[in-house]
Amino acid sequence: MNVMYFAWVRERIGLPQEQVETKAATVADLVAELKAREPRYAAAFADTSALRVALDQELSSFDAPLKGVREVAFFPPMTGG
Amino acid sequence: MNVMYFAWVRERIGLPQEQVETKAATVADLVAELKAREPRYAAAFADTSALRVALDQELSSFDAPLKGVREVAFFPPMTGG
Amino acid sequence: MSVRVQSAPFDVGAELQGFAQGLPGVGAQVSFTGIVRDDTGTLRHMLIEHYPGMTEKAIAAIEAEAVARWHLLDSLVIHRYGPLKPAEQIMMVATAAPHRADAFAAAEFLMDYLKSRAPFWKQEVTDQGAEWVAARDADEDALRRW
Amino acid sequence: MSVRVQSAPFDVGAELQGFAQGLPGVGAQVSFTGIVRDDTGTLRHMLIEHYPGMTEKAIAAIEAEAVARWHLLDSLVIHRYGPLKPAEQIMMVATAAPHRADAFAAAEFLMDYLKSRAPFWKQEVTDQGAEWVAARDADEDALRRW
Repeated sequence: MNVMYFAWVRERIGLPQEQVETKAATVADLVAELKAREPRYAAAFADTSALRVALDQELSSFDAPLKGVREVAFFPPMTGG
Repeated sequence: MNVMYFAWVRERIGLPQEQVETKAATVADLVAELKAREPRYAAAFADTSALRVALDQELSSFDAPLKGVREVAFFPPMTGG
Repeated sequence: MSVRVQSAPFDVGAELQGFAQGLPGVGAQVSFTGIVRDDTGTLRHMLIEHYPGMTEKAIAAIEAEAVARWHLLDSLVIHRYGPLKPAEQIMMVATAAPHRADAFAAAEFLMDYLKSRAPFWKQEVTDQGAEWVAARDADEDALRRW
Repeated sequence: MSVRVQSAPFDVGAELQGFAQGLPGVGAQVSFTGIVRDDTGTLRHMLIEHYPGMTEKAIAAIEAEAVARWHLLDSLVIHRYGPLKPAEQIMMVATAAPHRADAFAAAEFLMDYLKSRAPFWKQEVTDQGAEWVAARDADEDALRRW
């Protein structure tokens, strides 16, 4: 699964994207796995209420299932316009 | 006093403007004088609720006094924009 | 703030290019352009009559009211008169403000007031003859929200 | 309906000239342009990051929603990314409709949704360093009115 990071999430983790092998059932499970990896992930995901997630380029939620999903993206609330 | 007519008021009266000598105290008094002149005025002013009046180029009302006014304009509700 | 009442066409792009350019603090520009519609397919032209002298004053007063109500940095109103063909531009309004809410609200306010408080009258000229456009209750109602 | 996401500047005038021209029934065009403000006088540039692929999809979905809600004849969204200097144009929205109320409402709706639902992030780069712009509660609140 391709996992992407944008804005300060990208900066904290230090990567724009990476391939992740996971059996996580939901986004929250994936976040828990990533947080357990290294402090930089723990720092980026410390407060998921400050984050948004997109599954295959559609806004989604942290309790959404990951089954069939190919691309997960984490980012802060959008500030375009 | 210069009296001006616009849109269908102008068409019914048949003049864009004219000089009127009057001692009318209010717009309503002036309208009564004009209506008494000729049927075309009576037709134009038949329903003053369908008309607007401006005194010296400011929207006003039919009960406004005419003292000191140099230009009176009668016209239907505006339809610009 | 500027007002132009003219029979000549205008170029929205050129007007916007020169509008509020380089004014410090501008974050949002809104423009509105009104275009002659031909709903029945029979319109030869729309004839716009106005009251020279009062028109400019009335529009300037409406602009001053908008500036008093919102945080605006500039505004522009151009309104044409005379015969206008279908698809021709009738008028435009532009506003510039630090934030989008002010720019949008002021542009809508200017439009609502121009419709019903600036001395313009429209006449539709078709093959069947000429007819003055009646004022719409909806336009008068639109003023009440401000 | 069209969407463009690009780093290059755009010319609002040229865009509007080609927008909804000759579409039958157009009576009202509204445009919004967002411009980089430098409130503190220290901004070197605003850096706009986006999520290629998702950005276009998200904007197209927002446009489709606007078309479903209002009587729109056309819409256009252009949004830039990369470093933008103060006073540069960030983005524009244009709407065309038979009537002004639809054109205004749809343009404001598009702006409100673009602000909070299209995947763009702004970073302010000053002499003191770089800082991500925080989302404003007011922008999230703005969505509730629709």
